Amino acid sequence: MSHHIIQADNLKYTYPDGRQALNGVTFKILHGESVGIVGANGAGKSTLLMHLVGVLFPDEGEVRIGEVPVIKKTLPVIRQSVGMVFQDPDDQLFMTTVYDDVAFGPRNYKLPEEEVDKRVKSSLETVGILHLMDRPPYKLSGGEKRAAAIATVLAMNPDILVMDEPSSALDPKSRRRLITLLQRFAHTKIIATHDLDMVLELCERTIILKDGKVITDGPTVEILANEELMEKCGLEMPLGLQNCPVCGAKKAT
Amino acid sequence: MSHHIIQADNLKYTYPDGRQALNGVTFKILHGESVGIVGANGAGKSTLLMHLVGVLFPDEGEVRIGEVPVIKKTLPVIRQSVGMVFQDPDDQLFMTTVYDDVAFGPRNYKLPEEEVDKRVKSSLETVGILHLMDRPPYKLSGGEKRAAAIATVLAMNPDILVMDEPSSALDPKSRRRLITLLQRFAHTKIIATHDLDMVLELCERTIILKDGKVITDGPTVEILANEELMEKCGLEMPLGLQNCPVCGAKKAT
Amino acid sequence: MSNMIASLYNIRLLDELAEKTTIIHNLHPLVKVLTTCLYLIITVSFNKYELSGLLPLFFYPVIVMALADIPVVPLLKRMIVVSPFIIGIGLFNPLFDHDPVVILPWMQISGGWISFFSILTKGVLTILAALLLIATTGMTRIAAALGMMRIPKVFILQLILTYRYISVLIEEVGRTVRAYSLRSRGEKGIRFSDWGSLTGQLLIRTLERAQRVYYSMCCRGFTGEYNAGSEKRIRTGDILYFAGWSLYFVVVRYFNIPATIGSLITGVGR
Amino acid sequence: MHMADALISPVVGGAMWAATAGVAAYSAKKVQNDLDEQKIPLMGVMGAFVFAAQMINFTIPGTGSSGHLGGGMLLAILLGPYAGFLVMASILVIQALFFADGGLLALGCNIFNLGFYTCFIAYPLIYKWITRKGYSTGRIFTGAMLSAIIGLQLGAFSVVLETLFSGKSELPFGTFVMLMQPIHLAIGVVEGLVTAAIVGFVWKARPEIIEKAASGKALGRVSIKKVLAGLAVVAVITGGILSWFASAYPDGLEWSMAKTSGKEELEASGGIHQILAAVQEKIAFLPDYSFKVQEQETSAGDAEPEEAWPAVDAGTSVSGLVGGAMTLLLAGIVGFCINRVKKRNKAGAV
Ligand SMILES: Nc1ncnc2c1ncn2[C@@H]1O[C@H](COP(=O)(O)OP(=O)(O)OP(=O)(O)O)[C@@H](O)[C@H]1O
Ligand SMILES: Nc1ncnc2c1ncn2[C@@H]1O[C@H](COP(=O)(O)OP(=O)(O)OP(=O)(O)O)[C@@H](O)[C@H]1O
Ligand SMILES: [Mg+2]
Ligand SMILES: [Mg+2]
Repeated sequence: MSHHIIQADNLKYTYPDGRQALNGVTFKILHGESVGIVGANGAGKSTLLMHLVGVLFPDEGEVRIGEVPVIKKTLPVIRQSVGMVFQDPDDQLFMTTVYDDVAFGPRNYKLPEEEVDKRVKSSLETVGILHLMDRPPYKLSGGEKRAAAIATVLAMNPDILVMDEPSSALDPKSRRRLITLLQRFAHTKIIATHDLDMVLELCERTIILKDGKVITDGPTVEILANEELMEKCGLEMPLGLQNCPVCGAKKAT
Repeated sequence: MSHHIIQADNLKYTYPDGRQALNGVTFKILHGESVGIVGANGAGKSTLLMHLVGVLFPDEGEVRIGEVPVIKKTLPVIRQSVGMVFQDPDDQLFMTTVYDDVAFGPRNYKLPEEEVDKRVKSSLETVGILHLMDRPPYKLSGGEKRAAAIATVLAMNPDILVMDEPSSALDPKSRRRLITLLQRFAHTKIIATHDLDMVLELCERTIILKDGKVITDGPTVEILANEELMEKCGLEMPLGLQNCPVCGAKKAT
Repeated sequence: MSNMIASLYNIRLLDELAEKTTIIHNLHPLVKVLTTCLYLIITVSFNKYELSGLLPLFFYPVIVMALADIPVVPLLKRMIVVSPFIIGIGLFNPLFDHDPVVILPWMQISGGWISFFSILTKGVLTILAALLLIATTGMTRIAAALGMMRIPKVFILQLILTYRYISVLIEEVGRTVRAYSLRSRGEKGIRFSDWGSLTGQLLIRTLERAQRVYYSMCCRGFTGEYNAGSEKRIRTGDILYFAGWSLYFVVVRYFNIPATIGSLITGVGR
Repeated sequence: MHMADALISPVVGGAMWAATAGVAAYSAKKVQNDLDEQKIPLMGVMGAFVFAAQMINFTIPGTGSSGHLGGGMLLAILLGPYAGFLVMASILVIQALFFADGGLLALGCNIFNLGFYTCFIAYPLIYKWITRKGYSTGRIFTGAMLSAIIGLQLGAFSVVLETLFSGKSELPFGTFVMLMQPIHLAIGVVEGLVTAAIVGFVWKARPEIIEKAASGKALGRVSIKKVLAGLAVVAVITGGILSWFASAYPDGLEWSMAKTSGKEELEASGGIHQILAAVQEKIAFLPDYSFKVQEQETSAGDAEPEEAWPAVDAGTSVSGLVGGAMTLLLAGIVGFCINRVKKRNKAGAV
């Protein structure tokens, strides 16, 4: 596993209908970092993530994973080292059993079947749903589907995990389980979400997007506690940081 | 407007595939109350709400709105006094413009077109999106869609507002706007959600469901602060109530 | 994948154009539908060897497009996508029809070429007319016009729903195909062995969505009948618009204007 | 295989519109009477699904090309013939409006070609018959396959006939058939495969969906008698309108008559023309109708457009060429001027 650094360099992207979704995004994420990407609806978070996995390509600028630029030709390599978990796990589970779904990626890379089996089982174990192996995905609960979706990505042995709103529609306990799960991974993690409290727990670093631009990029606690900044970006301080009604103390300092 | 009391009496419901989703639910909600319904994924929240508006009918037990039992024959009356906002606004905005969508309900009751127009405009004004009247729903942002969905229900002049996860997929600011909006309504409100912090702000009373049964029913602050109970029901204390890391004080007492 | 996105943008583009408020947009939808129909009938009623007589029909799309502020390029693009079938079939005409036709005293071409160009011209005219109708009217008002034409309401409601959910479902399909392509190795489509389960699961989700839509309709008093709002009145201007074009179309149909002009000119020239 | 406006004559377009409207009105009535209201949103959303699913291409192994769903058969299987036909119709309406696929005049043809044969012939007579003793993967496969192929063959043949009767294309009947049927055999096989794949999957995952759709009371059952009666009605209507139009307005048949009398090179289609010509002689409408004269009318400069129009535009060709160019130029100028005036007005307003 090489030391993957993700670099986005002045990314600009306009949707074919003329909507400019990214307007010069630049950042650099080091190996093993865990970064939260936040911003109001339509800020460009999902668009940005799709550039990292080479689903969309920038009109201007460039994304590099390690030394490899993300372009059409390098996609097979890129997609083995960057795994993306979508917002709606239903979009991601399309085979008839959880096992087949998780095996889908490794099989595409023509791994021998024993290796596939090993990978599938270890990914399912990591997310804690090995027992659901033979179930069809459409019969799982919301939280279970999410875990399965993450397993499908883990089975590709990615070095970087990119997630779009992973905690939406989960009940508080499933959300907690997800957070614990993600905390255990040593992967580089990039998480776009509205769940600022999850960012607070999971990510040491936060990037705020607004209208397709990076507004701030820095330590999570500092950024999320900056009430004025949050307000400006159409956000709100996470509840875990809002003033304590009992002692009145600002929790973040 | 009569004083609507909602009574559920030992509701039991089994889905056609044999899954028992409600297993004896009983409660009584008074006029003007604001009640949060919480519980883990699959606890039966959505199923319960659908019984209140007569989309599903119980196998056993009965729902009464005021003095009227919810049965096939009383549906026209019931649906005029109970309005339901669904989880995914895309399921609720099925016409080609916001105006037509909001007008759909009143037109079904054969109101004269001027009355329809008046109702549509006043509902849109209440939720603050009158200017979006002629837009097709796919052009709205998440928060706007939610507001439009609420307007479709308000146009029916309901006395009771039933909502299924109204805050999901909203960014923090849109969520805040929604909460403010709902706080202004004098309607009886019943809200099923995973967003316990919203329950804490909006509802004085909370009902916890688990496996199709009512586990507790009482004042929100007491229930949501009961860590052991919450844990047992697959939930988690809302962040707004979790211990303050600075003063260590339990916020709720 | 890209054609998916493209078709979605195409729908949205036409939708956006339909939101303008020019004179043409403000006309009564029924009038526009009827004018378009008449135009189409007149256009295709021309004999297959007729070419010059068709040309005055170009005035209709040109004037509507100009008055309604409709950009030409997207419509032309669409035309290029659609025309292969027309060209494909039409090209057989010069192949099979060799009857010589005198164009100029010193020049002859086969009748097949004339009929080919006639088909092509008709193709351009009819495609433009259909696209202009939707671009100046929009689906909602087309549906209202259909209602006035006594089309069954079940059909209209279902048409509206189909139209509405196209965007939702295309986006859903787009996300699924995208997720698929992320874990497969850059093939173009979906492998057939996976196609059934992928599409099947989409179908199941669609059916579930249909159920939720039904529920939310029920909650708003739906009892199987669709009530459209009261329709706009037809005004004098609408009638004049229709009458004016009708008259023009009929004149064009029965008098070959270009030929008349041409003979005048050539006559003068001689 | 969408028919295009440019390739049909008003007679054929009108007749097919009438036939389609008849079937659609009948279906709408059936749907309204027989179905629970729940079916209406289902129909709408299913229409959107087919639209979206048509864009999921799959790779056809070994060929490098790709295929996709058409949807007619799937709709019939899931919704029954009446609702299926209406949904197909609304899909085609949207395609005609937003994508100019086919066009509005040809819409009747297209709905009929793609909806009628699948929903009212292939579905009840083949699919239902094969699955009459219950479902199994094998029966679903055979049923979907055969009915998709046959539905498309009929539809393709219908396209040939419509083109032939419209008389815009010179393609001889035989050649056209030889072109269309094999292509649509391939398309039908693909359609059958994908329909079977989806239905098979749904049947395994949620058998009740498939079984409910099929067992629905008035939903799935189309009696053969009714189908035949319906076909007879359609034939009568079509024939009636066709002959009414033809008598009032001979354009529709003129092509075939011109051929029979004019040249012999298109032997494949000669039979039909002769029959038509014979029929025409019997009915003897427009006895003064004389194609020969018109075909030979070549005296240049002698512009009598009203009389010359059914014939080759040759008599007026020089003037036609000049006048045509003038017309187009004028149209361009008018459009340009309107734009200029509007821009100036806008600028003035600001
Ligand atoms: N397929 C598309 N075509 C055109 N415009 C799009 C498309 N997808 C997104 N956009 C637009 O691009 C902008 C950025 O969208 P994006 O989905 O990246 O936002 P986001 O930050 O992920 O929002 P959310 O929090 O709602 O998920 C928005 O204004 C959106 O309307
Ligand atoms: N249409 C259905 N057919 C069969 N079972 C169903 C159906 N809808 C829900 N169920 C089952 O009924 C139970 C209750 O579901 P319900 O949707 O009411 O839960 P919920 O509390 O709303 O969950 P969530 O928080 O995920 O929305 C679940 O076990 C679910 O799997
Ligand atoms: Mg997003
Ligand atoms: Mg629910």
